[in-house]
Amino acid sequence: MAANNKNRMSVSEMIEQQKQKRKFFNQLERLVPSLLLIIASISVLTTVGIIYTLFAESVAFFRNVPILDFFTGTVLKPLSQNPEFGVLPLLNGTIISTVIAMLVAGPIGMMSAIYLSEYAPDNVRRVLKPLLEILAGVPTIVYGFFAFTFVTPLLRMIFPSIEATNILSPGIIMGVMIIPMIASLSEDAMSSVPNSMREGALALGSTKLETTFKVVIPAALSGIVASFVLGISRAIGETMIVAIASGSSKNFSFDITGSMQTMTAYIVEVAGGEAAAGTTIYYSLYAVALTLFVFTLIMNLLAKYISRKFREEY
Amino acid sequence: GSGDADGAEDAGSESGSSEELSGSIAIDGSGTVYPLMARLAEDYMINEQQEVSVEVGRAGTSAGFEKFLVENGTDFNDASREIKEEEQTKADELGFEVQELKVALDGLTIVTHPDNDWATELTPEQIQGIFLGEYTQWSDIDDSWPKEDIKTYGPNENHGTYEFFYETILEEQDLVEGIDLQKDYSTLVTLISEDKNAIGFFGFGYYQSNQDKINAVSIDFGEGAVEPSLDTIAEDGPYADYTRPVFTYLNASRAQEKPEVLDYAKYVLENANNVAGETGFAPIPDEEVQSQLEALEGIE
Amino acid sequence: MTTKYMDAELVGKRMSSRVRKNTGWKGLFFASTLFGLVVLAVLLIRIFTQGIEYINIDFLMNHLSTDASRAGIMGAILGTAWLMVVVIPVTMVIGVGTAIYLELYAKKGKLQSFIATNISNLAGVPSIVYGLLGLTLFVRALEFGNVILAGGLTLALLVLPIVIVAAQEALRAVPGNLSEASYGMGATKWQTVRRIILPAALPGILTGAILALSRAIGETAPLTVLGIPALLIPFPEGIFDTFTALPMQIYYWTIDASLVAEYANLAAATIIVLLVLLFLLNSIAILIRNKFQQRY
Amino acid sequence: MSTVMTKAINLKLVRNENERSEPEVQKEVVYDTKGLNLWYGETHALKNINMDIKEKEVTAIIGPSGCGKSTYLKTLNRMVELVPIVKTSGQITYKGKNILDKSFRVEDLRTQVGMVFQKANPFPKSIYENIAYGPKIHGIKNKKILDEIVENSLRGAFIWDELKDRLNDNAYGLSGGQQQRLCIARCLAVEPNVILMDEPTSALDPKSTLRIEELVQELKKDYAIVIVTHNMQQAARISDKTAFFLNGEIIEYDKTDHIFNNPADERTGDYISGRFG
Amino acid sequence: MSTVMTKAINLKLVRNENERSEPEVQKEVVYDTKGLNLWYGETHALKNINMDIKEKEVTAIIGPSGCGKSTYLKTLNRMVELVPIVKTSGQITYKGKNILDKSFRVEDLRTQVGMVFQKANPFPKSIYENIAYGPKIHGIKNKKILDEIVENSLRGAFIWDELKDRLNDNAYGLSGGQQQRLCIARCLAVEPNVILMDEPTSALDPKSTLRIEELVQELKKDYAIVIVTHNMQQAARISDKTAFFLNGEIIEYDKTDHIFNNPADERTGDYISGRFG
Ligand SMILES: Nc1ncnc2c1ncn2[C@@H]1O[C@H](COP(=O)(O)OP(=O)(O)OP(=O)(O)O)[C@@H](O)[C@H]1O
Ligand SMILES: Nc1ncnc2c1ncn2[C@@H]1O[C@H](COP(=O)(O)OP(=O)(O)OP(=O)(O)O)[C@@H](O)[C@H]1O
Ligand SMILES: [Mg+2]
Ligand SMILES: [Mg+2]
Repeated sequence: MAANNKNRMSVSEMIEQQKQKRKFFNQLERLVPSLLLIIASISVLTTVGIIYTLFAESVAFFRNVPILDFFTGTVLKPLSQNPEFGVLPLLNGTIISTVIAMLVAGPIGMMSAIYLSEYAPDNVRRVLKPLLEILAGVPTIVYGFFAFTFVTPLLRMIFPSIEATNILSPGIIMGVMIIPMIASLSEDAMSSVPNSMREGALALGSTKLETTFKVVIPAALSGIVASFVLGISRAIGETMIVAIASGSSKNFSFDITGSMQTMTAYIVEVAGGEAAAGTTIYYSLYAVALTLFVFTLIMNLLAKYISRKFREEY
Repeated sequence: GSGDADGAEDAGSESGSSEELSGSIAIDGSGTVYPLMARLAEDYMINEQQEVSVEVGRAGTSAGFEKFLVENGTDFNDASREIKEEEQTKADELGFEVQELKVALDGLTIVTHPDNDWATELTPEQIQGIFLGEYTQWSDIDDSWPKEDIKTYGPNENHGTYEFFYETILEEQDLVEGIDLQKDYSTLVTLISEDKNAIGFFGFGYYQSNQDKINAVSIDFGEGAVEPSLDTIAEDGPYADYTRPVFTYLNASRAQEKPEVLDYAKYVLENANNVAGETGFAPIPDEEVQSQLEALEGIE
Repeated sequence: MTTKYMDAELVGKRMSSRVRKNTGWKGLFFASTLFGLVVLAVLLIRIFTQGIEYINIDFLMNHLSTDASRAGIMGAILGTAWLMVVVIPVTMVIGVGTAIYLELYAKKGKLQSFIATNISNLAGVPSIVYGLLGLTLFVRALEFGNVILAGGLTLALLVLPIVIVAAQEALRAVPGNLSEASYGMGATKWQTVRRIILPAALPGILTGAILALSRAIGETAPLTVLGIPALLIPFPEGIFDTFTALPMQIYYWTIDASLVAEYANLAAATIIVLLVLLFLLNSIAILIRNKFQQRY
Repeated sequence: MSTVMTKAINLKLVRNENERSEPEVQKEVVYDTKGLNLWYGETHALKNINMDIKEKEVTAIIGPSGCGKSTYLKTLNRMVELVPIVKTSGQITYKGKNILDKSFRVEDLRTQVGMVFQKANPFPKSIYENIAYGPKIHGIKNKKILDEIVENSLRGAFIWDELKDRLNDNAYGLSGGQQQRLCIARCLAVEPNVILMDEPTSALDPKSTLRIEELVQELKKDYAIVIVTHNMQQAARISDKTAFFLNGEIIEYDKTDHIFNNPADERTGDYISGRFG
Repeated sequence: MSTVMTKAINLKLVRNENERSEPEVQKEVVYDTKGLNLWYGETHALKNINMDIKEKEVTAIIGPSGCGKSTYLKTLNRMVELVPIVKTSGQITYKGKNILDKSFRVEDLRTQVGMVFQKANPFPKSIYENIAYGPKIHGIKNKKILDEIVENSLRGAFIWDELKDRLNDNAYGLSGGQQQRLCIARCLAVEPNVILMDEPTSALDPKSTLRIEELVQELKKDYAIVIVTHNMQQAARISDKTAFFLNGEIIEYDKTDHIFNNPADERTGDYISGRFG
């Protein structure tokens, strides 16, 4: 084919010629991996930054407040004349709100995932899934506003004794916020179960329900559990909803109709409040943040561990 | 017209509005003072100096001082208390001359649920009794009052209001266990407006904005019950015992360099009394305004 | 296989109840899916009925004010826009760069899995913690103050994991046979990455970037700790100006509703603006996903 | 020249002819397809298919890729409905009832018609649970009966001896050929009448292929078997009848030796001789 | 009986033999593989491969799935290195240089050795850009020269007439056969010396297959061609030499007619006659 342009140099000759010029670029290219590595290490630096910040200031805190008191204290009165820095009220608030959120998001998210992955016709899924994902995209401040101005009054109609700020309403709304996360991740896990597996079960005369519960869910279990753990981690870290709708009482109680403060809400309160840098209360912010960070870190590692360890091989 | 800025400097300023100034002014500090300061800042920018930008934050009195007492810090710090010794020391170290400006008076208001038709008048002793936990039921105060548990509310320790309540009204005795202390006033107002046995306290401004939802308790300081109002919470008024001044602190060293800062300081003093009422504060006496203005003249 | 264990009649009888059970559960599953949507609908209706009448040209264009009848949110809109001016380039460069490194350059080994684990953990760090990082690092240590640059960098770090993960997935989705073809032509690695893999992954990367952006736009918690002024009347004009942003304005108005009741309505109106903005962004993302995504 | 290949095929056909010459008993028609058309959206994938399938016979379906073999097979147990855009017309009667009728319960049909897929698809469970799955969902709970079923099914699939000591191992640990026989065993466990096989050996090595082919010969004594294969030699070796599909049509359907030796249609011959496909 | 198939193969072989009988010119060896071993981690995928490949010849590689055909092909342009766990020993000289040597720049090798894959893999770009890609990355920027290259390459792949009016269309809009020829054209654009083809027709319909086969016959005049195929008839039809791989070893490598008519090894015969695989 090169025969019909005798008057021109052949392409391979041209390429050979260009090769000399490209030597320079080849040199440059060697730098690419290092350059990219530098960029990639920014995320590591971020982690280092977070850990350093939290640790450095927490150390100052624990110089004033014994670690044991912090982790076993049931009274949190940071600004009082005789300040007490027990983190348990905050942990309690965080755990209770998370449990409420997961009681809402777990079953509903899971069942939505089943519907979307196993039952919904394609066109329905294409509409419903993005719609559901809008829920995850609603800014949490909006949820906070909604929980405070709408859900709480609504709950009051059912439980008249409920307080204007309570942990129940933000808990429920946090659950709503997490539904799409669980639905979406579980749906992904279930959708990635190969169809051949479903076909195998259906071909034996299983109903869809049986196929789902006996074959698909067991096969997708690791992904589903991981989605739950991530949901929990999200609930633990959620800030604005509880900051607005759950008030700031630092009660150590289990009354979900009452006001409680979570770790995140405490951080917002103290950071936006009167605490002056250098005071114990200011440092307490970082001690709480460190606790929060460790909590979510454990959750995330757990999620990762679960999805790796229990991944079904198929 | 930023080109006029140079001219403004040597012209000095007798009445702040005559010269066109530019630049920016940063204010932070107390959330209690914030409504007043925000209002003043806004009026200043609209009516006096369009080219000057004023930003008002409300990090809180102490956090505000943190931002105030650093190189390139804020120009003003609002405070619902006086500057503390260590803060003053820090200012000295930095070489800042700090000028205290008293801008208004805030009356601490005791509030109840609108349906509460019994506890409309209380004495300071009874209030202490309630908030120290000596009375647990209304009937402990007066036999004719309902035999129901009193529920106490207030802003939490974050607020200067709490500090004042604790230091002045409770004379540094510990508050009753189980009092519901909230961070946000909106929460507090809602809580009290929905609890028939509620009694709480906060600044007069928050009562004024929510008169339809809550009642104010009249206080009997020994000469008959006094209802808190803009008139009664004046410096020598009958409600004075429950009244405290609020301040803004000026970095006077900065004001020497930035004419707009000085100009704004004057504006605040001259106009605070005009808008105080709308934002829930009582004015301070004119003489005091004048003497503070004179002190400012010294800065130049 | 001579023994008959399966009693056809019995199986048939049980089948009816099994099929019915299937139908019943299906209804439940469907109802669950609708639950979230119903809440969403209620939320939207609630906010729209409260806020829609406050939305007009003045509200959108005016400066902020303590006077509810004059207050406008242009400053907050511009603040949010300026934040994006910082967030977009920072996240795109770092996010895509990191993803390229991890997917295409890094040797599968300790370093690579360390960085990957690190990123997935970062994705789970609560946003408020990023706020503390931003406060300590950008506002205080680097002395930026509470300016757009500090806020933007904080948000950029916050959404970085989202962009990285999305970009990684997009890069991974580019079929290996495309790069094989490119290598087969004698292309170098970088040429293959730049001319074949990146263009093919671009729709996926953009989708992820837009989703990350909308996350950044709606984030409030990290900003609450940065010390954003509650009243800021002038419009921000550059990344070294102080600022307010839409979610912060919503937050301040919500908690100040006890001062001026109308603030609650302004908050609702601002929420509508924010939601419309997010809706537009997400529509663009979906459009990109549906229209430009190459089917291999 | 070309001796090897010719010999190989001869061998098979001889054997097939031997079988044909057995006294032919009248076999019952299990499936009767009449005027079946099927569309995937706009794609007309099956065109006017007419075909009957008899018990105790192996029916092979051959044809080039994309001609509709799998589609037809999946229509026989209505698995094709899992693709939402599918439309059908015509009828398929299974034991006298039209299964394409919407009122016909697919679960019943699939209980009676087993299917084995191209790629073995065991469940990610133990070997035991794989086999017991079918009986369990159909209501058999008795552990002893289940044990028996598992054993019998594995025996039926010629794999009992290999697996009897590792019944609790995960099925994914098995080799491809073992997995495929496991899937056949799983299918036997619910005692179907018909077994549909879609290229069951195409992913397997020669040895495993041989075992499956032997198994098919064995199973044919009890079941009607329909097998899709791309391997002509395999069709020739194991089937009684062969249908040749092309572009969604049946070009020819006849006894296997006819198809391989005297194809009525030129295209059948071309395909078998490897001239295309 | 079995006449159709026998005839078909004979036909091909006759043609092949005719070609062989042309006066044989001494052809240059392009690739010389000596004692090549390759491991994927622990898997020993190629075992002591010795094979030379000559210019202006078509060399076919056949063998059952997993025997190492693709692996060997990818070793010839070192594409196999994209799998990180690969280890090699032995040597492959290309035009006298050992390409397995780490100092040998793979980009140069791959520029001179084109590759066509089983599944057509055009870039998601316009037809023009697909062809121009190779020349461009090698530094040719001149629009006029590129235009010429595009035309010549498409002509070379017998597809210019079909595509000349839609050069700016996305390549994904082409049919499978067109895509495959486009990929061949793309490979011609950098004027390689050798073209490696890995089952280039296995995803194609008979007609497209035929066109590609004709094209291979045409290209062979200028290039050395190595083609992996699972289709014995195809190997017989188009190749000059055939290598039979089994489990990573070369069982037999010889002239194609030898392999098909007089295989030296029994397994070769078995494989060709379809007894396994
Ligand atoms: N899910 C589907 N959606 C749309 N078209 C499909 C679908 N499945 C198959 N087809 C089309 O239907 C036709 C028949 O496909 P089928 O899978 O039955 O072929 P086949 O004969 O089994 O081929 P192979 O030998 O490759 O398995 C093909 O043209 C195919 O493209
Ligand atoms: N990326 C890889 N990693 C590990 N093992 C591999 C990899 N690719 C191939 N192998 C193994 O190497 C052996 C040879 O594979 P190769 O792909 O070369 O076979 P092939 O002859 O081309 O088969 P086919 O006809 O199926 O394409 C197989 O055992 C295969 O499992
Ligand atoms: Mg098929
Ligand atoms: Mg291969």
